[in-house]
Amino acid sequence: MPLSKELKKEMFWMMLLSRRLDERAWVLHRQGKIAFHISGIGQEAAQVGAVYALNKGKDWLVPYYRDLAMMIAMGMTPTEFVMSLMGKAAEPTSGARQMPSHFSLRQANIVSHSAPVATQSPHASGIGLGIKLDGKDEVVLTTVGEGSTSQGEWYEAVNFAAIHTLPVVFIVENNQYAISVPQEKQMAVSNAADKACGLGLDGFQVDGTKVFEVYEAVERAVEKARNGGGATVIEAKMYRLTPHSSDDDDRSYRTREEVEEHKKRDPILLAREQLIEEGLMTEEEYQEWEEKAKAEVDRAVDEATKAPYPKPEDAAFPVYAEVKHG
Amino acid sequence: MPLSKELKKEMFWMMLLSRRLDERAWVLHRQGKIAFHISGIGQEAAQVGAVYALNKGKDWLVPYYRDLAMMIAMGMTPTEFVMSLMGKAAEPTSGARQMPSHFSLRQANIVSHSAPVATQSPHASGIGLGIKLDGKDEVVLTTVGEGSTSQGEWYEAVNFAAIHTLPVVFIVENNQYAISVPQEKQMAVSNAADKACGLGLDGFQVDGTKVFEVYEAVERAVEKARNGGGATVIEAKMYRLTPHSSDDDDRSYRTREEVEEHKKRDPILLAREQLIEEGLMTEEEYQEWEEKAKAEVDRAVDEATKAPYPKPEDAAFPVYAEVKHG
Amino acid sequence: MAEITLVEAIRQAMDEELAHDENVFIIGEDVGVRGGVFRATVGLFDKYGGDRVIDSPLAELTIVGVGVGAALYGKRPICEIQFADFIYPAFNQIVSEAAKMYYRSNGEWSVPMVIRAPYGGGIGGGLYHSQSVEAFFTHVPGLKVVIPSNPYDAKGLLKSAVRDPNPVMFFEPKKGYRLIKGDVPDDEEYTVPIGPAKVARKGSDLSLFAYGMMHHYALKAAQMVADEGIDVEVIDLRTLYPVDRETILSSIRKTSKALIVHEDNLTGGYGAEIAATIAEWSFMDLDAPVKRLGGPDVPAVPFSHPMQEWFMVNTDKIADAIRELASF
Amino acid sequence: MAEITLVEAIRQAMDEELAHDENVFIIGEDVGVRGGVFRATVGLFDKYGGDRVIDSPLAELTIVGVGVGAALYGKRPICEIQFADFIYPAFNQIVSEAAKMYYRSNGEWSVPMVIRAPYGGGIGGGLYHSQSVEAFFTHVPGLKVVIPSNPYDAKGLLKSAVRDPNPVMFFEPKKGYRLIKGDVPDDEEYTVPIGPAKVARKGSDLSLFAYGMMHHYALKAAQMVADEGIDVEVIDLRTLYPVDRETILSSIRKTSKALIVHEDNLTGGYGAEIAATIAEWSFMDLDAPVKRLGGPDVPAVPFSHPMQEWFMVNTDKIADAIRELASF
Ligand SMILES: Cc1ncc(C[n+]2csc(CCOP(=O)(O)OP(=O)(O)O)c2C)c(N)n1
Ligand SMILES: Cc1ncc(C[n+]2csc(CCOP(=O)(O)OP(=O)(O)O)c2C)c(N)n1
Ligand SMILES: [Mg+2]
Ligand SMILES: [Mg+2]
Repeated sequence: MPLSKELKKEMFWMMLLSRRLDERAWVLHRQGKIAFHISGIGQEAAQVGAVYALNKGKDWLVPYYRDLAMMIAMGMTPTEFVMSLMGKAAEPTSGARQMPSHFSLRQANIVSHSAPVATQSPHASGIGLGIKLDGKDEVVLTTVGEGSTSQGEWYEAVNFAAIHTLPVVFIVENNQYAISVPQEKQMAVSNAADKACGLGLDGFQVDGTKVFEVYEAVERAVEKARNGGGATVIEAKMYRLTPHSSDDDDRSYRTREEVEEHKKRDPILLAREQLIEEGLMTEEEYQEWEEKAKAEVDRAVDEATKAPYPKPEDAAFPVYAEVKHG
Repeated sequence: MPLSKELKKEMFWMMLLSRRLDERAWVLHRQGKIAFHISGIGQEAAQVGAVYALNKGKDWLVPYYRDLAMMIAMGMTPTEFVMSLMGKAAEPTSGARQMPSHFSLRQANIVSHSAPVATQSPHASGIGLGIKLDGKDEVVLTTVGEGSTSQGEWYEAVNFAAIHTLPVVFIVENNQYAISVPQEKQMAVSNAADKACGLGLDGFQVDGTKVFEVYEAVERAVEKARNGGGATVIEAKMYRLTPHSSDDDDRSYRTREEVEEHKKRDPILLAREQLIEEGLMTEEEYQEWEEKAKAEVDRAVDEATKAPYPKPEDAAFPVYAEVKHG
Repeated sequence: MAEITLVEAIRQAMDEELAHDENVFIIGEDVGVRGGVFRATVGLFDKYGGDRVIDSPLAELTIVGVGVGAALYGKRPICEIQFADFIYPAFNQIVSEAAKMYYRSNGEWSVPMVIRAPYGGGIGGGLYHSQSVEAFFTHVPGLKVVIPSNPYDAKGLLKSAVRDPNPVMFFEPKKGYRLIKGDVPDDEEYTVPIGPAKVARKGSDLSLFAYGMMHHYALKAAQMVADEGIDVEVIDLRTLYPVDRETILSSIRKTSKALIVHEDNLTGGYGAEIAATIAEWSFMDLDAPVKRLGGPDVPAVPFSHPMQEWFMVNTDKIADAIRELASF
Repeated sequence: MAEITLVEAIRQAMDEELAHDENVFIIGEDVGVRGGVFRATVGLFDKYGGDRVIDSPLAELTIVGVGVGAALYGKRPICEIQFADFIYPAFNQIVSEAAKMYYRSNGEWSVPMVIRAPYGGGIGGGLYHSQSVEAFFTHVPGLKVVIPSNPYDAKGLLKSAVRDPNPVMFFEPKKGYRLIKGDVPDDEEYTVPIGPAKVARKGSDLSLFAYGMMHHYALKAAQMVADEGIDVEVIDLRTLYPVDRETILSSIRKTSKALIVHEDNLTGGYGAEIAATIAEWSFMDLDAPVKRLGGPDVPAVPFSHPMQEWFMVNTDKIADAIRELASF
């Protein structure tokens, strides 16, 4: 399905809002207002492009920690995110039990993930199995970094989905580093998408800096999955424009020149150029959006700052779900 | 290196001896003289073909439980094997701590393996790393069943060897079943060898019922590895002619017709035919060998029967290797 | 009532739960046409089909990880691990994922699943087909750990496990699969609640805590020493985690002596927790050291018969320990 | 003597061992140019090159499994697990392979390797960057488990671990990496033997057993209550497995009271083994319940500050437990 003008603009808005929110998190960290941030900057095109291929409220998402833009596009509010940064009680992913960016949103079918990488991949296959057993036409989309595809866990997850022709789309967000480790120390294939051929399913690479190209590739995979065609691996290739996290210093392992070079292909820039070129957005409109994004982020920080912390003893629960009798 | 007449005959002898020994194990089990046997019947060509490509005493072998013919070809004596079947103290793999067919032979660079499948695969990569770090021209060969390639452990092992161009040959002995589970429930690719393309190294399939074809394929991979060309995956395809083990009853999951059909391609028959056709062995010679094999097996059973059991309290050691001071 | 074996009780529980709730399915190695290597799922593939009784790839991480995902979707997977010794590839999924999901999502996501695995030695299985693995899981909040000792409990507890909204580790004493027989109602449905331990034999001189196969031997040993005038109270712990402190401590209040038995390696085994609980909360009731009897601290049960016997706790060893403690 | 941090002591130990034995190499995630996420390997890549300090793929099973293989070949790998919380993917290789290799091959094959991992909470790491995992390994014959509490021991024990012919789990209290400083000889080489616990503070009223970060707090708490007239003997367990029973029991013979502290979840934690040991072998010496203080039985340390504080054992909580027990 080709994207309408409205949808394209909406996608750009999600990317922009997510970017400004993400940037603010870095500022909050420098200000000593939050203890930790792990960033999605540079990966917004891949993330927004991917989830716009989903049927929201119906399909399933099993994300990883860089997927802020996915979460925003799926309905998590900036306030909710800033609350999680600050460890506030009302943040919806974990009631402030997990570190920020360990996402979950029950009402949007977005499954809670943890920190050990790739553990979420088999969950996606399990959800896919559930869908197939129930005969539904839902789809699961799951993400992982390229480094994390080194885990046997990812291989086993994809293998199971391939064997059982499950409706799963496995996205690999290849940002070229796993903390400090470059791709060539993770795999001997040139592209993560090549791993698909060893698992007996389709694998494609897509330019992860181009939101609409990502959308198109993922949309095809989603529709294939929905129509019983089984799973696909899609590698979205881009670059991690920030250090790994607020604890990282990337100067020990990559040059400033390398980073600057990649900033030229910042997905926000590229999408903005395209929208303006295609006449879908004016420069004025863009400026308004910038202001609007800033205002939304300001408000989020404001609201989150006022929100209460959890009570210490809240930590005692909930360890077990209650057994229902009868 | 083309095989000499002598070597070809020697290889056949190893297959034959191993087969008669294996068959005797089934008999001992039926007689109630041993508690358990897991068989390599049908896989002798792949096993003997593979290890004849190694430089004995120099190269390394990391086998799995069906590799009786490999072990015999590498120098384990029939008596040693029967002792392990009977749990006798002097059996060299584990001093009767492990179940039979959990092989190990220190002096032949054959590493101890356990029961959880595919745990040995990363060991092979680690040995390969050791060889590379030490700048030696040794090679490691390791084996696994096709079902066991479903373990993330196997994927990770091959991935590491591929990344670091390690001198490892990963053999998959595809006997078409993992206990009762057929290949199509293990993988979506048509051949286990196809998994190599997703891992960035060469992968080949070879007819695992043809001992000399296996030899040639493995020999190429071994020489490539020895010359710094890195790892290879080789799938040897054959058929498990017996139930999974003496605890199994395969009638619940495959027909007798299917098994009988595959007996026509018994690797012993095929090799015997070929040797006779090529004029390397006469029918009389073959009959002599049969007698010799029977005599060797008889003697092994006899010696093993007389060998003492371990003392109960032998089980208390050795938990830790002694720390050397200074 | 009908007398059936332990493994048949387990099979019946799964059969009934598959019939009772269409979200229940079984996944594991060889559970389909083969009916499981211990025949615990025999007939279920024919009765419920390949969508309800799924032959997994040979990969325990897959079995559990896919199970977790399916449970998140709303299914109720019963995951079979062929031998407890092979559960380690799934350890990350069990400990990081299944156990922590409910807490980490603040109750938004739950993982109703059962992980079944045969455990224990004495069957000639050697190091890798004999292990007891319960102590790795009785330290993991979010999990429940159950080990039945007889067909009645096995059936009732497994049915409860399948209906429980939490991940339940269900370890089955494989040596007892066909050896242990017992009566199970054949006309009415029942469950046994997860949680309470059971006083299987009342006594006044000494409290003997065990579970699984060892409980079976414990009862025999108690019988043996009864003739010598030692009156042993035998408690079948059944649910190992969370710990049923109350039942344990009440028994000590009565007997003042504690003996804990398991076949797993002694050090760091489950018995340590029971001993520690008693030493802290029943100290004033005790009149003798808290005694543990467990497997020796070698890596696992060796294969060869004489060495296996050396390793295994059995009725005689339990009786000796009882005598020693009773005479303190 | 020079005062250095805990993490610097660990770095020095590896530096010296890399220099001392060419078979030693380091493998782990980001250990190369990055120098490790906690900077424990800083400078070693530059000094020894990429063959001795190897950036692994992001896969713990690979790190340990390849390490086992290399050790079988004759190398001496030091495997770094970035956080102890991420050790579970390697659980099978550690428990099934490294721990059992020597026994199962009747001494023919050994696995000289060290697995280092930072553990523990109180650093805002939430559920998956705060875990204590020692209890999973102090139940595994064939492994040794070491947790240092100060730079001197850390350096000496790590050097011993690298030279040990057995697999050694070496857990480092990450909160103390930069917080804990101490003197280390800078002119002479030394090692600290794996095995013996250490009486870090002599006392007569009560024995306090701890390790790692908690030992650090234990000393402070002992200091605190000393002014109140409670004379606490503080024992740094250091080597958790095999258990140094003798040091533990001699202390109890003197003090008659035992308090065991760890930050890991209480139930099934390492403290259970120590309590059980004391309750069995020192029963006649005891004049009070054996007390344990540990983390609460929730899945792991929560992220948000108030909840993290609630979880963590600290000096005040230890001092309170001392007072309570001393007044028994
Ligand atoms: C099992 C596990 N090991 C180690 C880590 C520590 N860690 C967190 S993120 C990361 C790198 C991930 O790289 P990649 O998969 O490429 O994703 P990216 O962060 O680049 O998006 C590592 C090593 C972890 N979270 N989980
Ligand atoms: C981790 C693990 N899970 C389960 C088993 C039980 N098991 C032993 S052999 C086997 C099948 C192996 O199949 P395959 O890899 O094809 O080798 P084959 O036996 O056919 O040679 C299974 C499931 C095991 N040994 N290890
Ligand atoms: Mg990356
Ligand atoms: Mg097979």
